[in-house]
Amino acid sequence: MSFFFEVLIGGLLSGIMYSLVALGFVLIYKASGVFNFAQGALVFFAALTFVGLGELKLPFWLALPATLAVMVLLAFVIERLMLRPLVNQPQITLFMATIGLAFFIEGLAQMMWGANVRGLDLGLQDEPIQWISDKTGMNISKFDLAAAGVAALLVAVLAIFFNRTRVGRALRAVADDHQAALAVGIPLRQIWTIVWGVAGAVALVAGLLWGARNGVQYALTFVALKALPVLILGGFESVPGAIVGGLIIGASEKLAEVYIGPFVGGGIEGWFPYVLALVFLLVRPEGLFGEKIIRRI
Amino acid sequence: MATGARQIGDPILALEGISLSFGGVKALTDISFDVREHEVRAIIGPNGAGKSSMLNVINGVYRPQRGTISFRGRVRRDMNTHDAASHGIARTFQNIALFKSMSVLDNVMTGRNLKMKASFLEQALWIGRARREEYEQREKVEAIIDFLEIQHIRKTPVGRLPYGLQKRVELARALAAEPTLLLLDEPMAGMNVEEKQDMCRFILDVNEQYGTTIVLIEHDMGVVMDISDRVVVLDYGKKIGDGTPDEVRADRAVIDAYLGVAR
Amino acid sequence: MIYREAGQFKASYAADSAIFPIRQDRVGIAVILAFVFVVVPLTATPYLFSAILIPFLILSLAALGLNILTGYAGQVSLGTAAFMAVGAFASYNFMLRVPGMPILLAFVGGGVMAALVGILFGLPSLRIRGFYLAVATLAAQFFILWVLTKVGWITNYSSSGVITAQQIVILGYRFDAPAAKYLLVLSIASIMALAAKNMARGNVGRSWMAVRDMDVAAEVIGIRLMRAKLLAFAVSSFYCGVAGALYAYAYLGTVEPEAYSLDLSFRILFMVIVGGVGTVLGSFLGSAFITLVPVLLSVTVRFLDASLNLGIAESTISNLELMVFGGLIIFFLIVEPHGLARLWQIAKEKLRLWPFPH
Amino acid sequence: MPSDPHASPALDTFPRLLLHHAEVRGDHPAYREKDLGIWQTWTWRQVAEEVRALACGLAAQGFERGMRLAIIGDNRPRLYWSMAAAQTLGGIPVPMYQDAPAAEFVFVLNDAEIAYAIVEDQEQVDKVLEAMPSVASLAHVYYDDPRGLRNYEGVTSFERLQEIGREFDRAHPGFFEAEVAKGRAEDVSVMLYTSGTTGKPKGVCQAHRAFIEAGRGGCEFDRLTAADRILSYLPMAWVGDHLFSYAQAMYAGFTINCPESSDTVMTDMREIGPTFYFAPPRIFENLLTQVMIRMDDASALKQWLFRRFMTVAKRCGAEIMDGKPGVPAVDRLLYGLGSVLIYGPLRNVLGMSRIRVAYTAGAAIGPDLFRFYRSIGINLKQLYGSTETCAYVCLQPDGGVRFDTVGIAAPGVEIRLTGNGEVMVRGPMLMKEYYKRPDATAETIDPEGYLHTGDAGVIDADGHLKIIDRAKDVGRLSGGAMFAPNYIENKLKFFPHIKEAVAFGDKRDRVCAFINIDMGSVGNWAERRGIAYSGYTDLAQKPEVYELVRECVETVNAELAADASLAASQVHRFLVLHKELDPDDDELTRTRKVRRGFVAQKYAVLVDALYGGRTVQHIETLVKFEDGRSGMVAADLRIADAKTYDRAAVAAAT
Repeated sequence: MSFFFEVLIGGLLSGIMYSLVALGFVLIYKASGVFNFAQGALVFFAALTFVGLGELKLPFWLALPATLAVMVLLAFVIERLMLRPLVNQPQITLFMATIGLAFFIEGLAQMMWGANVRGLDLGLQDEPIQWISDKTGMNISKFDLAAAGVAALLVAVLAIFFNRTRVGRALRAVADDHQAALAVGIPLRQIWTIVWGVAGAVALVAGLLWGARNGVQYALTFVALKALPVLILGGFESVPGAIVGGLIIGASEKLAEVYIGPFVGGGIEGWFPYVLALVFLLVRPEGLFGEKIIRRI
Repeated sequence: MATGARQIGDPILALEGISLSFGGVKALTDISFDVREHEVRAIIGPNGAGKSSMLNVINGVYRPQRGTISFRGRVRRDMNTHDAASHGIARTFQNIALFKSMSVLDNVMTGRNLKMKASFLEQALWIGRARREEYEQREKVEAIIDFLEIQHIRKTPVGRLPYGLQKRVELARALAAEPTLLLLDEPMAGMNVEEKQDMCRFILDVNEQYGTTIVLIEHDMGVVMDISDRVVVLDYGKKIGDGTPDEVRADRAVIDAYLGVAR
Repeated sequence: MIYREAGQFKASYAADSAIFPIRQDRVGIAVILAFVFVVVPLTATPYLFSAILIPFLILSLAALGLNILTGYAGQVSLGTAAFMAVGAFASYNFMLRVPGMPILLAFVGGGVMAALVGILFGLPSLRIRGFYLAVATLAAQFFILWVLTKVGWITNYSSSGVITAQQIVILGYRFDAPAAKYLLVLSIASIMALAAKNMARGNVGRSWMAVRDMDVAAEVIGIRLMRAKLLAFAVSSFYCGVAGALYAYAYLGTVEPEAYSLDLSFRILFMVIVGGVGTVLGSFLGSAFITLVPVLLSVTVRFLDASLNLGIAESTISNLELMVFGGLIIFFLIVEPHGLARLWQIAKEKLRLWPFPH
Repeated sequence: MPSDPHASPALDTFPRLLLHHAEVRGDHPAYREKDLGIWQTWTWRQVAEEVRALACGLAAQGFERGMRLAIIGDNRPRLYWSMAAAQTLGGIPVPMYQDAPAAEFVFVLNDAEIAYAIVEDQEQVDKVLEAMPSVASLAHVYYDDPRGLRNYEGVTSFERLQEIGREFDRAHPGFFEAEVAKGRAEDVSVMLYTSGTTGKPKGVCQAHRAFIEAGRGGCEFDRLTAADRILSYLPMAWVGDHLFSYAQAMYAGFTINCPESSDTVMTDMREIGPTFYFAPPRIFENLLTQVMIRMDDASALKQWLFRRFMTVAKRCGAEIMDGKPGVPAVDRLLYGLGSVLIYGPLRNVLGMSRIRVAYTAGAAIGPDLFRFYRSIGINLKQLYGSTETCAYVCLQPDGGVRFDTVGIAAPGVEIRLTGNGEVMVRGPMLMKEYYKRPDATAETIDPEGYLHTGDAGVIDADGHLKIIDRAKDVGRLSGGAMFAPNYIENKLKFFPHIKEAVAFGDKRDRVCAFINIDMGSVGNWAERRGIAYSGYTDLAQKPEVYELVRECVETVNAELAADASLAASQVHRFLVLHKELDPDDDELTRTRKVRRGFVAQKYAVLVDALYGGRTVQHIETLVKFEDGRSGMVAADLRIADAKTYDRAAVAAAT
């Protein structure tokens, strides 16, 4: 029984990290209606840059803001060179553009820092926490717990950013109705830059955590694919959806891997989340937190 | 316009105690009325009176929570759009629902999709039945294009057409299905005087040439009084009047609820 | 300018709804066909065949498949490659397990299998739309590849999961010369393109476009959404399946499921977008663009590298290519979001009205 | 070739021609009509069948030899067939102008004692029914297009009429053939009403022979064959359409194409691409204007190409088409290039790619206009004729085309000029008579069988007829030389700067003229050179404007000087009027023809000033404004002299 909980908790913890990535998607989709497929690339880019700067003997407390700056700069460039010319294009077009962007960023990242796999040490060991295992016999990884903590923290920060700050409110307004937002004089383009910047920051954090766990490598870009089922589950526009969705996906994925995997030859975590999300959607098309849509004509 | 020829027959459509609500919002409450064969039946009422919802119930876009719909003798709890179409109910929409990227011709052709039986394989190979059907249906469609005098825009994508013409194309698409019952949702909204006159002429021609039964929603009282045989008046989802234009015009409740405030 | 339409009147609906109603177009297409069927086979080099022409044609076919689904029926899919894989492995097994199976029939069989799977994964489209559907199709991508790798029977228990496509033999003739393969692929592609065009101009095509443009209205005039959408998935997947089979038999030769990765799906989606959504021509133009650009890129980069001996590292070059490719896509979407086909369409209009402005 | 009609003498009526074509080219398309989105086609055999059914139907309904059948509507195959059907029965089709109001129908219907009418659609039916009460004879009305006529009483559909016919045909085998056999070349084949600018319209009776001869002459003259196609869009009641779309088609067996509707003519023209085309000058003018407007918003490159190659075309286009020698190789090369880049495409967008022969007539056509079409390779020619002559008197031969003549006498036509220059013609194409108007007939056709056209003209050295004026307007200078005001005025009006002109000279020693400048074009001209002006009166009196006008006048003088009979009527003095001539002031007719007499006495002061040799003259005039108010316009008009040429000099120069 305790094993079950161990798996479950492990799942939930990594689920939070999915949420983290998913959050990046949601931010951008809410504010600019863009399904940003480059989010994974951003994670990769952020992590790589951070490590790269570290290799240049930059101390952690300097490398972090530096990378953040780079991410914001990137966001600015993207808004200027990609989003602005593509404004009012159909969503599918913007989606395609972000795929192109993903290629570009991946190329850029490896160009700047090289493609070889690097480790990233945040001073957290991926080892069970002694006293928990003593008490319950469950192995809960320090790292996972810490990571979850960080993620939770970030989510909290974002929540505040959204609800308390002026920018945040403006952002919500934009998300609700572009035209109206424009009408009341909210500078759409700045908002986009900011959002992409924030998404970049989120990507950075996600990048650090994932990087520290699996090493900083091209594979990080696939983290995005992990986040997609979370999105369909939670909805493209819902922050809580992203979080809860992440937890559900994380947990169920681990459980499935452990309890179903062996019978079908393993490796099912690649598709299981999707199928799960899909089945869920068939039952409830409006997603976790979306309300029922009445299609008026 | 001599409409003397057509014989108004027995009811082909009867609605009994229809009630419809979205979530908590009541759109229609216990509405009953009938439509007789070959007649032009108007539904009027202030905005938000539930007129469009009424049409959507009749051809199955919405499913009412209570009430029955009997069409050509068969009584149903509710319609479904496909049955409606295949039993000869066609309609136009308040804000034009054409296929924007397709040409006028193709739009009208879609109106005859139910008449085409060829499988997609036959169509892929463009053999036998597929080809034959395509040409037979094209001829029928051309007749309608002729009828509504839109030959000159036959191959134009509807997206590029002015509003008035789009309305006409939508009517053409509905007619292409050779409906027995035609539902028109504000066919003259936003038209100038000439366009309105044309549209009136077309509606009456349809009703007369093809004997099509017509239910229309219209705001322009003048038009309604001119072309309709009987009028239903809705207000806040309730029926407050029903009868010939003159009767309705005289009806106190109607005047208060609608004519009074609207004009 | 080259067009002289005066006097080309239509006396029958057949003539009026022909695929190429204008004589000049008929002439043009005839010339092109003559060129690709006669001149190219006689002149092109083996490298050109097997490295460029054959993949280009095969991917055009796949793009055409996706275009039917996305362009005509308006359903976005990211699982194209998976359906190709189904086609490939199904054909392989037909050849493997049905004695005396004619290869063309095996291809068709592969297509049909893909179609069935396509319908299965098309079911969600009845409930969900837009990006939700797009992401949902990723399920197909991952699940199918997973099945292909996990179920040994499919790969005939080859330890590496790699299969070797059987020889292409039709009526005793072995298609192993590149030129021969090219002609085979070309013929299949042409025929299927024609079929696609026929569907597009027929009732099926109109129903698809109707569903795409305004599904409620489509339903109201009696088009069955489910029928239309699932048919679109089926036909689309059939095209992809056949393309996938050819990809294995006429291009790669030895295949593992990974050959049909998400990357391939995206490349094909690019082809559709860059080429022009909802056009048969676009599928081919897009495919040409996406297949040629990387080749040209690496050629030019390497050329520059060599001529100016900059001594660029191999990795750098590939990264550079990646960047330029990505950049090009974005640039393209900015300058002509409607794709290459639209460019041609505009040019044609101008030529028809010349000297008057368009 | 055996299928050549005039090989066998029997083909002397239209029904016989029809049956002949049905026999020798049964599957050749005879009629096309854009309907239901495509060009519906009828072969000659089918047409023969249709006509047969229709004729029998009419017979069954009591239509007899000599009766007249009214035909009203746009150009529709069935209406053309109705003519043939009537002719088969020895009846007389009377095509009427479809756009006339019911009131005007009444006169013709009564005058021709119409009992049977075949009309196009509801619109025409309504008008006919409206006219019916006041037309005692009218009893049977048939319609082609049933739209909206379902509940009409007492009118019959074309289909029904043909059904009746087929039954009748079965019941009376051989009837049709017998009727065709009864026809004689002298029988009246059609009655066309003259538009009647003066007095009531007169019904012109034309025999089969007349139109067949005219048709044959035209076809041979321009080598028209069954392979040709024509777009029939001009009123069926107009003699020209009857010649081109009926007589010539029936003779040569070529294809008639009827547009979908009057407002799709241009597109239909483009689709059909006729090889043989007729249009009045104003249509060619409108087309040219459209071309210019469209070219204005074309890209710079295209505009440059257009200008560049149009100058080339002006220089040598017409010559190359006429196969004249002496065009430099360079020009030929440029022209070749031009026809790929500009002329060809232009002909294509105009729907004129395949035109072998295009005719215009009915009004004077400007030289620039005329030259434009010929220079881009469209063989545009002029002809001369009238209802009384089957629109068949003069034709311009290929290679011998000049904008200021109407060509040479057509095959079988004799032309003679009276003392005062009136054109008289004789030939097989002359009308038989004006219906029920022996008096008018006698006035028009003299005992020698010459028809007095009422036009004044001159025949130049190489036998080309030049129509200069209505005979009644032609006067004489006191010197005795002929004075043709319209001719001079038209020449002046061809200049874009000149809107109206009034020439004086009858019984005077020399010619002087009033000029109205064209506010539009002169206004632009003035703005381009920064000449400020307050209004018409002001602009009109600017010295620069006078210079501008003087140039025009002198060019005209030069042209006049070149012509023996007209050299004397060069314009010696002119003035630019201070106000525009206006129908509201009765100075012009509603059709914008100058009322010379009225103007002369209204502005007597000015006329005297012109001949009195004064250089300036004050004048005050009462004018009506748009809003009906009236006011005074006063001005001191300058009077200018224009250089005149003596003939020898010009002759030497040219």
